Amino acid sequence: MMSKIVRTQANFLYPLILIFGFYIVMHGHLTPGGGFQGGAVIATGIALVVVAYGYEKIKRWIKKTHLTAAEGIGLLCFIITAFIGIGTSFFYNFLANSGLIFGESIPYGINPGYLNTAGTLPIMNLAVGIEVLGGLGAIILYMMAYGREVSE
Amino acid sequence: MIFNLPFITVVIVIMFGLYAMVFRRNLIKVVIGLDLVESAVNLFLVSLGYVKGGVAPIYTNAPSTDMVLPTPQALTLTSIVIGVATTAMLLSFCILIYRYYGTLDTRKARRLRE
Amino acid sequence: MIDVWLLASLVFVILILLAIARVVAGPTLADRVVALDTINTLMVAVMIILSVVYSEAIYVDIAIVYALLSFVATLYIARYMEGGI
Amino acid sequence: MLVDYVIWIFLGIGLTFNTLGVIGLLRFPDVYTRLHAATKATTFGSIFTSLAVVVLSFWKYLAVQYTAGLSMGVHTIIAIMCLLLTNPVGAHAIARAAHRSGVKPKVAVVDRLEEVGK
Amino acid sequence: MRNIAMIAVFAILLSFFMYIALNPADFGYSGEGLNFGHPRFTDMDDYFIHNAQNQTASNNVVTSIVFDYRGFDTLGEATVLFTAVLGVGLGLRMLRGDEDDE
Amino acid sequence: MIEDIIHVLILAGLIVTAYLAVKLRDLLAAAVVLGVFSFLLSLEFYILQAPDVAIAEAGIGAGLTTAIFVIAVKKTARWEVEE
Repeated sequence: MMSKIVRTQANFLYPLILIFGFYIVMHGHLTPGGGFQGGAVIATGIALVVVAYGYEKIKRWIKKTHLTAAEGIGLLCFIITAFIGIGTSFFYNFLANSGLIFGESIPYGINPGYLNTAGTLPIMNLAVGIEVLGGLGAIILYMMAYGREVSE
Repeated sequence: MIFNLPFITVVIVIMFGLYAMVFRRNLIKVVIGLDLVESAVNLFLVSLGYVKGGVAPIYTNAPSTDMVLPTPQALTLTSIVIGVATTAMLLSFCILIYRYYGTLDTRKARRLRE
Repeated sequence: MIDVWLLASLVFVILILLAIARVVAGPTLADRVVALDTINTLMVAVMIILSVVYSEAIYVDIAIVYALLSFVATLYIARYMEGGI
Repeated sequence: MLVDYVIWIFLGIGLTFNTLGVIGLLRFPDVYTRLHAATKATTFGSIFTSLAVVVLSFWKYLAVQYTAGLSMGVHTIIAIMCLLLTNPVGAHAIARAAHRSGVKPKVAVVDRLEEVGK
Repeated sequence: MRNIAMIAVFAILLSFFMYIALNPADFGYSGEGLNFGHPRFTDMDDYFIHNAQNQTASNNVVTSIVFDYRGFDTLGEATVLFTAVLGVGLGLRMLRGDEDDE
Repeated sequence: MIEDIIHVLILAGLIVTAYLAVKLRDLLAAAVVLGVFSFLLSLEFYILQAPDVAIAEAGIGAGLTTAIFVIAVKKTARWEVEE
């Protein structure tokens, strides 16, 4: 556990990192970013909380099984979203320009960008974001948990 | 003007990484060398797709439509995440070896087993 | 007008190289970490300035990611130096 | 034009303070004085260079109708806020860890933190 | 003896890499070459840049390549990440730590 | 012109930090130098107009890789002993 200043600042900064990571994930088709980057940002937030509070307190709030479950769920969602378009081909973007959710079309050329476009890409971004968040956070927690100094 | 300097940098960094992987006997140093080689390959891929005067391949508020090549960037993106996963796995193996043998030196660890 | 920003970014890159000189020479670990923290701050500034040079508004996101995340490494090393993780 | 002068003044202040901070990082004798110079001066200077970017982007949005200027200015303000939040805490953590790991101040006469710690 | 052999291997590798980096125009291609700033193969990238906005309605071309055109790469990457996390967990669980994981 | 000078300076910094990461005996200092290498690499990606890769390198290389290295050094030995 680090000093009180660091803990207070971690309390304040962790929601900010969460919100910014979600922004990066959901705007992956408009601005630089996407599933990998947003997931890595949120996993670094988990690493911040772990180092500020110490593993002994953190293991009641963030469990490793939840993170690995999030990883599996993200991978499963990704594969299912890829399988829905199997009528044409694997990874077919069936929602683009269809008018449904995320289905608006955009003009050709330079434009300011709209959130409600790009078909299945935001859904896949979300799935991959959940997967990378779970994976990297689980790596940090596993490496903090095991291999401690055991009293022989 | 700037000729081939990024490629030369890639070559030098790869040679440093190979030196660390071959001649150093500490296992964490070997992992550091592997990380250096992987970063150099990423730099090689991205600098291969650079076009002089191009902008990033994103149409949102772009200043022009003369863009750099997007495919190497996409491949590099997957390569980075794979790199951090393999680095974590190798470091966890380092922890295991240290716990079983009491050392990170490759020769000593190999000699202790026999 | 553009030349002013490019010159400013050149000065920043030279300052980053000077901070790397402290990383090379630093006798203890704490000196190297101080130089790392300085390089973080300078990197955020030079990224914001280069977004004006390339006239791309979306590049500022990278600077925000740097400002939010790069001090986590500093915290880890400080925690190591306090003794215990 | 007035905006150009404002931007030049901001850039000049920022570059001056950043240069002073890095010179202090190179020239000072021990960890704590280096930390003092580097963190305070470079944070101040980086805030001023970023303020120059904010002024330029808002001026472009208002005068030239450059539509991306608004988002650029707002994001730059967010970056400044993040810098203000994270930088002092990192400096505090480094100083505390250095003191606990046994790095002594070089020319200090009195060390209050060690007296309290005893 | 072993060191000398290693140094020879390093010298050969370094000269080979440097030959590729310094004199790229002759490397397996007779044309404009592999010069920095003048890439060679641009047909696929031109197709992506010009058609990505119509076909996937996405402004970011890199995202449309990662998740749509070359989705199999991303699938393999996700599998590698999953396997790596599995390896870290299983490997470190072999240590008898003082772990009370319910 | 000035862009090329910036380019050359960043590449020189990359070479220096890579050499230092291989040379240093203190593994924790090597991890710090590897973090600086990652920062410079991200700036290089930025200048080569690849913002997606720059964000990924910033998030992963700057934060997570250094953290993992520090944890691994803590669980093992800090100094690289010769012989």
